[in-house]
Amino acid sequence: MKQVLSCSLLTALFLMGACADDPDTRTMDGFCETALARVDSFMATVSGDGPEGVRYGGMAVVGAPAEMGGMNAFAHGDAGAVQHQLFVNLMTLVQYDEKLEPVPYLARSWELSEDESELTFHLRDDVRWHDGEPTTAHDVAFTFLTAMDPRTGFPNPAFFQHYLPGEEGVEVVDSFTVKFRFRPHSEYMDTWRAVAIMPRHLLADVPPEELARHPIGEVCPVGNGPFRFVSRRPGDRWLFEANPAFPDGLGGRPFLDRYTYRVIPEQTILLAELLTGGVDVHVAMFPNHAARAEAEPGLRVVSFPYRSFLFAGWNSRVPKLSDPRVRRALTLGVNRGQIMQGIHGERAVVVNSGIPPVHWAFDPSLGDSLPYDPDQARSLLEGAGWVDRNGDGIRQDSEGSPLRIELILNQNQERQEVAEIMRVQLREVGVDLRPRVVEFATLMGRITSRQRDFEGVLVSWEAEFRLDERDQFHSAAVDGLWAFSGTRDPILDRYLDTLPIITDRGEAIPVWRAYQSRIMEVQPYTYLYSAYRRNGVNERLREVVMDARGEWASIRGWWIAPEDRRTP
Amino acid sequence: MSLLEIRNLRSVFRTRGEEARAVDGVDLTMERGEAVGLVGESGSGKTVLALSILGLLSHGSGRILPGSSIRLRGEEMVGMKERRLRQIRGGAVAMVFQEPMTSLNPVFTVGDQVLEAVKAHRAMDGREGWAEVIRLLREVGIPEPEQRAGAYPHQLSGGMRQRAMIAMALAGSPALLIADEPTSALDVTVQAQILELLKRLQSRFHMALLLISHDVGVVSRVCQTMVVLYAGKVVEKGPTQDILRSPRHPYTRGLLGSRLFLKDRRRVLRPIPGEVPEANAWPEGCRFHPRCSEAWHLCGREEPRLVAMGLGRGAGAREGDSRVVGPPGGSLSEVGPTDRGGEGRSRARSVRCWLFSGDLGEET
Amino acid sequence: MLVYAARRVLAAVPLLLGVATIVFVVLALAPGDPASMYLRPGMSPETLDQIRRNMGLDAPLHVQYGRWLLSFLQGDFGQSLASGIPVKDRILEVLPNTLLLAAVAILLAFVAGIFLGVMQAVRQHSPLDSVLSGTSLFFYSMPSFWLAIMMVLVFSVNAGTVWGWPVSLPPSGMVSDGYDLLGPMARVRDRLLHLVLPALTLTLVLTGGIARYVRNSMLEVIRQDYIRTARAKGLPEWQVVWKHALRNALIPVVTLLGVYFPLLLSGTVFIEYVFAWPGMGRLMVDSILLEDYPVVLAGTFLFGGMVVLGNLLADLLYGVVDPRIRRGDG
Amino acid sequence: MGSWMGLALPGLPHLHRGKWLEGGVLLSLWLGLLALAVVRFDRIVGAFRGGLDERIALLTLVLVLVGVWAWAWRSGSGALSGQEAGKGHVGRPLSGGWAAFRRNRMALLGLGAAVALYLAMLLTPLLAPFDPLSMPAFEEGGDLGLRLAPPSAVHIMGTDQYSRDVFSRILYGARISLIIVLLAVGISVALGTILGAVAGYLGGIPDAVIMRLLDMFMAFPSIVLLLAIVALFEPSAFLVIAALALTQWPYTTRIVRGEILALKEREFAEAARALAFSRGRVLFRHLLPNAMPSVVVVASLGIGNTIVLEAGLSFLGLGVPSDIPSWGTMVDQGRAYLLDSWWVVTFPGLAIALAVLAFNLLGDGLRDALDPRQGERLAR
Repeated sequence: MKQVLSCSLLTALFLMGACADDPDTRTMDGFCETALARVDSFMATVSGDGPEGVRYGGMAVVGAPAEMGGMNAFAHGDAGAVQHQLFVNLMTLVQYDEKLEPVPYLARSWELSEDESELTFHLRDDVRWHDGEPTTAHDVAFTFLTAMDPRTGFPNPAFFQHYLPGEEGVEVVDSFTVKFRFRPHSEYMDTWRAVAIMPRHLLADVPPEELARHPIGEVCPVGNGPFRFVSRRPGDRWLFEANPAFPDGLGGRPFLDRYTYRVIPEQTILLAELLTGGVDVHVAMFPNHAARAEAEPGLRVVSFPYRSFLFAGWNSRVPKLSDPRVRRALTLGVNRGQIMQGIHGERAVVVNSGIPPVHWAFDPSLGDSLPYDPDQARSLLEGAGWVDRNGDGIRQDSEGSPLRIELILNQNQERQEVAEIMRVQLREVGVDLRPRVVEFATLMGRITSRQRDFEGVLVSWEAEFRLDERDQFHSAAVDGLWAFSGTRDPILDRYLDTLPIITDRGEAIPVWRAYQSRIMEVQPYTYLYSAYRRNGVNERLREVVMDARGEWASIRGWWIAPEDRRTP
Repeated sequence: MSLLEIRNLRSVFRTRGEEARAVDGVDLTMERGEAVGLVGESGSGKTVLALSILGLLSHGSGRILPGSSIRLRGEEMVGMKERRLRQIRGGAVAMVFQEPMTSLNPVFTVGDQVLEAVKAHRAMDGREGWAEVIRLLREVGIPEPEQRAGAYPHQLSGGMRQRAMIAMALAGSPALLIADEPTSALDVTVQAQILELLKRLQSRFHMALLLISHDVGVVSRVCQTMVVLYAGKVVEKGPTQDILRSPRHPYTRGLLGSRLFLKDRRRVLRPIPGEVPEANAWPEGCRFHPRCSEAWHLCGREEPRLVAMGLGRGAGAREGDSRVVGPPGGSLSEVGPTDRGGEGRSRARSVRCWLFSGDLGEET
Repeated sequence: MLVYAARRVLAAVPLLLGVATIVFVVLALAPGDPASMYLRPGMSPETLDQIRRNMGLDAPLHVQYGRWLLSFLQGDFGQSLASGIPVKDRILEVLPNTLLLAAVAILLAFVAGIFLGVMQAVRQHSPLDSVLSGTSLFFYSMPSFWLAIMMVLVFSVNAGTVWGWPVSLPPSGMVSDGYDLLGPMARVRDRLLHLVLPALTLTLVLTGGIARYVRNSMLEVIRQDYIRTARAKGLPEWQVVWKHALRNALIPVVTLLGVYFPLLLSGTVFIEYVFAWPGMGRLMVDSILLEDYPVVLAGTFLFGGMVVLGNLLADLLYGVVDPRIRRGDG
Repeated sequence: MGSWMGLALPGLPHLHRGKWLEGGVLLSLWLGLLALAVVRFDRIVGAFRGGLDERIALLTLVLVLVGVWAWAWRSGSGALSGQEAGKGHVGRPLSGGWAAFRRNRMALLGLGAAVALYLAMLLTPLLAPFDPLSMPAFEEGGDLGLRLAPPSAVHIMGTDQYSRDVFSRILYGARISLIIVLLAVGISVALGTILGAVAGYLGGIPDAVIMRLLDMFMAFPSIVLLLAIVALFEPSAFLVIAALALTQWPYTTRIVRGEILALKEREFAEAARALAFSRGRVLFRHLLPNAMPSVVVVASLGIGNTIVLEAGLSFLGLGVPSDIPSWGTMVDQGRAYLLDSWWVVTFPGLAIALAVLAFNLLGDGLRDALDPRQGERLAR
């Protein structure tokens, strides 16, 4: 009897689980119920006869070690979520091509006024939200106004730094024309490559304070991009399907029938999934895992230089780190090239400033003045008064307190390895570096809070294409969230004030170079390297192009030959 | 052919990593329908002897040493296949244990447990089997057996439980029923009822009964023959009445002397000093000598042997009922016992203590 | 009986609230900030404050606690800070997954543990006993995350290429991609395949403990008089062991079931992490790391409730397996 | 003749006499340590000037050698009778179980492994062939090819991604793992015993309060509480130890309380009370010592559990921050290399499993020997 009971209980549980896999998230909320019902009915009207061709069909799975935020451009600013907003579920006015030049997307064309203070976009008129509503200039204006509204808590306000506030900044000329007004500044198009347009007809009535946690972000996104949202299990997977109503002018519906984003937190298991064919793309691989994947027939590693870089930021408010000689010695005492080589092989570039190698202002020759030079590091430290007075191998100041620097970092394989090696190498020049792993939220809290309760921090930073390091290094921003280095340097201030408004690249390049030299003198950070992104890709998934724009930039063109398709 | 013939039974069990001879060379013969009482203090090897007969010793941590022989109706049970042994257990030989509470499985109903015994030995379907269970329970005097069969052991009184145990033992219609201290855990009034029941059943089914008890009184009520066991050896055996009247071995006398007699207040209670030694540390020589008030120097060195005391009343002596042996080191003639076997005694009575064989021939 | 059960459950409510309060305090004292997950470059402190306000984190702690308690008592678990999804939906979505994994593992572990424990007890001190207890204790001693990764290596990555086995088990997740397109039988098969590795790992870890427990319990029982009685009846040995002895030996094991099940829910944390199994353990860990306190508190309450229910269930089962303490018999 | 051999090679006479186990253990210990002393002679010399670590190792080496020799001499030269006489000695609650414990082969194995682990911990500076911190590949003029070297005669367990010697790191890591665990278990057992004793002995309101507290802790899955504490506050040795102790005490408390409740009713407790001893004295002098067997069992089983818990914390990156990582941290940091360099993570993982196994065997053996009834093992 007991056995029978437990058996049937188990069966019931099993079946319950088996049936519960249909997208049931949609019953959560009144908004979602109606929104998704409308999406379904609209999709039913357009999905009759899809385009013919061998490329159409199949499913692809991308596996990633971390969950992404949602499809709400007003709230979710992490790299994974942003890429899905830009390339998968939502649309931006423009996109970048391989050369990182803007090309039309939602906007057919655009023009800048003579005085470089008015930007007018002409939108396509054939883009529809997934529930059938057309995407218009009102949506664009709504997105702009909402993002500008401080109550929204828009994560990237820097994009609109130079725009005129509120209604002054935007004008809906007609349903498909919208005009923005701003102070002249460089890289103005980058904003419209980076900010996805949100649907006004669904969100206009939502108070800005509530937008960030609105179900449209994570429960039932309604976008206008090439893939429509189908279902999601937080922490596990997102499921998208091809949007049959995607404008033919932009290539029509994407080739893949559906696309799944899976979260597999344990990297070894994620690699195992790639090796056994469970996922087609493994984003953000460990360097050594990439080697393993490359050796595997049927797999390849797509690798490209990216705009992120790794650095150790020094808190110059701390007395022992206030001396630029000490900070410089910390950089000279670390064999950055060798660390990079050890971890990434050839797939990384040593950097000396916050300009990533993919940026047009990047100058590789600048780094020559900061080679690995332990002897110079030693003499710099001695010059700054740090001498090993008790023979224990660690330098002390005149009062005998040792040169011990705590370097905080969060739990991340690569950063932990870098910190370990830095510790050993700096020990050779007499610095007692103490790496300390803390939880990410704690780390953020410590470096952004007013107390700046830290000495050094090892983080990696993802730069936007439109570089503006004001909030990191300008003295006016020294109390801001990101001025954790506490840099105050009048020369840097001048560059930081000038650079964003030089609109001509040719004019800007020498200024950027001067700026970088100054950074290398001030040494607010020890910049380490910018590693390539590495993504394992199953070769059955074709035309996967990945570059500095991101892993998903070419997702509309991914296709799988019929014979390679996975039969579930 | 006797029902049960035990020859030179030596059984050991492991305790603290060493083997202890709990039963050390016992001979015992039982006839059909005969009631034999096995008496001795706790630790003297009574229960091991009983378990040896059932072949259950190996399931604990013991074994029967080679050279031993237990024949049931002429069939050798030592070294018998487990399958055949199982047929005998609960079939030809059944056993009732001391503690009716712990000897019944607490999680099954009484009826179920009796039914198991029935089914183990008789091909019956469920309905027949259950009817048999009810019949057996009624047979052992359980009132309202239909209801009681569905009760769990803890819902019954001690007496009822022991009756249920007896019913279980009867299930296989045994030729030999071994009752190991069946009444020790019961109230005095209930004791008497159970003994009466055993006696009645024995005569009714013409079963042989091996009644094991530390209480000479219990044995004397039921059994014609009595065997006294001490430290794994038989020290005295013979007709119950004879032994009660004139115990030969000092140990037997001790046992008798330590009984309480409520009627006879003049008698002084004389307990045996000390207790039975551990089975892995038997004393040298006579195993009783450290506690024996009559011991002399030889006792610590030489082991006495069983000697037939030519006691005869009536006819029908049998071979092998007792064995006539002499002292190991001494000379037979000196000590005196002589073999009178075959001269026609009714029942041989044997005494183990050779020191007292001087009394040989004394009429009782 | 129902009244008895209801009373015990009700009595547990203040206890669970107490536990949740402790957790609230721990989370509140922690230095991190749930809003920091929204931190982006270029963000001003004002924006961060606004996000914090939008999340309701600007109120003083006791107000936050009061708000939470009030809505909690009304049966509203609130919204997840991290995703804005109602906590109830979030938990209901993952709870069945954990229950499935735990139930399968427990069932397998008890079957295997009981079998091994009995074998060991019957052959106490034999080489078989030593080998079985050594092996099961070895698995029991292994860190589950390590075992889990090893299992994936053996049965998934290397299954086809190195060992040449016909089946390579899926290393993670609950279902394959495109599961919803499968027929009903294929669905069951797919789920079963995905269940094998996590359930097996958990089973391996659990079995040793259970086997040990059963062994000790059996050794205790097998010395009992009624076992001798059963043998004396002439019952075959398997019946003596597997019916008479085991039934009694299982009585204390039932308590173990009550203790194990709730503990298992947390024991699955590592298994769920490694196998990317969307369950309660992972939800709790993720939420703790994000300081998503509505989820953590509700999860805590639920876990605590499971412990109470588990113990209650064990008590009730105790009555079922042991007639001596059935209610009404005193 | 036998004693001659015994002078030079302790244990040989035992082997000669057929006492394989004792002789084998003594002989291999002796030879192993002598070999160590020869191979690491330079370090022994250096140890005189070295730090505390090296001196402790040297002292341990000498003490163990002398101990082995003395033991062999004593048991080899006819002192056996004295040993036999000691066997019947009972009375103290803990000594009674030794005879039973000795017969349990698995438990002896566990004890042996635990002792070996402890010795290895003390002897680490002599045993470890390399500096656990040095990264030859990344030092000035280093060769990156030294990273992830497979096991060889030089690096018997290979090197890790930093080119450090895995074997040496396991030896040094043992100390971190075990010190944390032993401290945590020590604290939790002490706390648990006191609370359990107070609850069981006083009853009434203290009992109710302690038991409600205990219920609360038991109702909360320890791993989650542990995660919450360690993840949200910055991990430090103190925090990890405190958190481990905090989540483990209820098990001890529950068992001790039960023991005390039972012991309280026994005659000797009545007698002590009748003699009008103070309550504290009755509790601590008369009751608690009798509850110690259970405490010892709980503690040794708790060590196993706690090692696994600590490893789990480290696996999630929440372990004790330290130059020398604990085993769990080694598994955590090495697991990225599992697929191409299995040795980096397999050996620390095995070390955890074997150490836990040793303590579990020991605990089981102790339980069998001291108290066969009690036997609850809890899941992690």
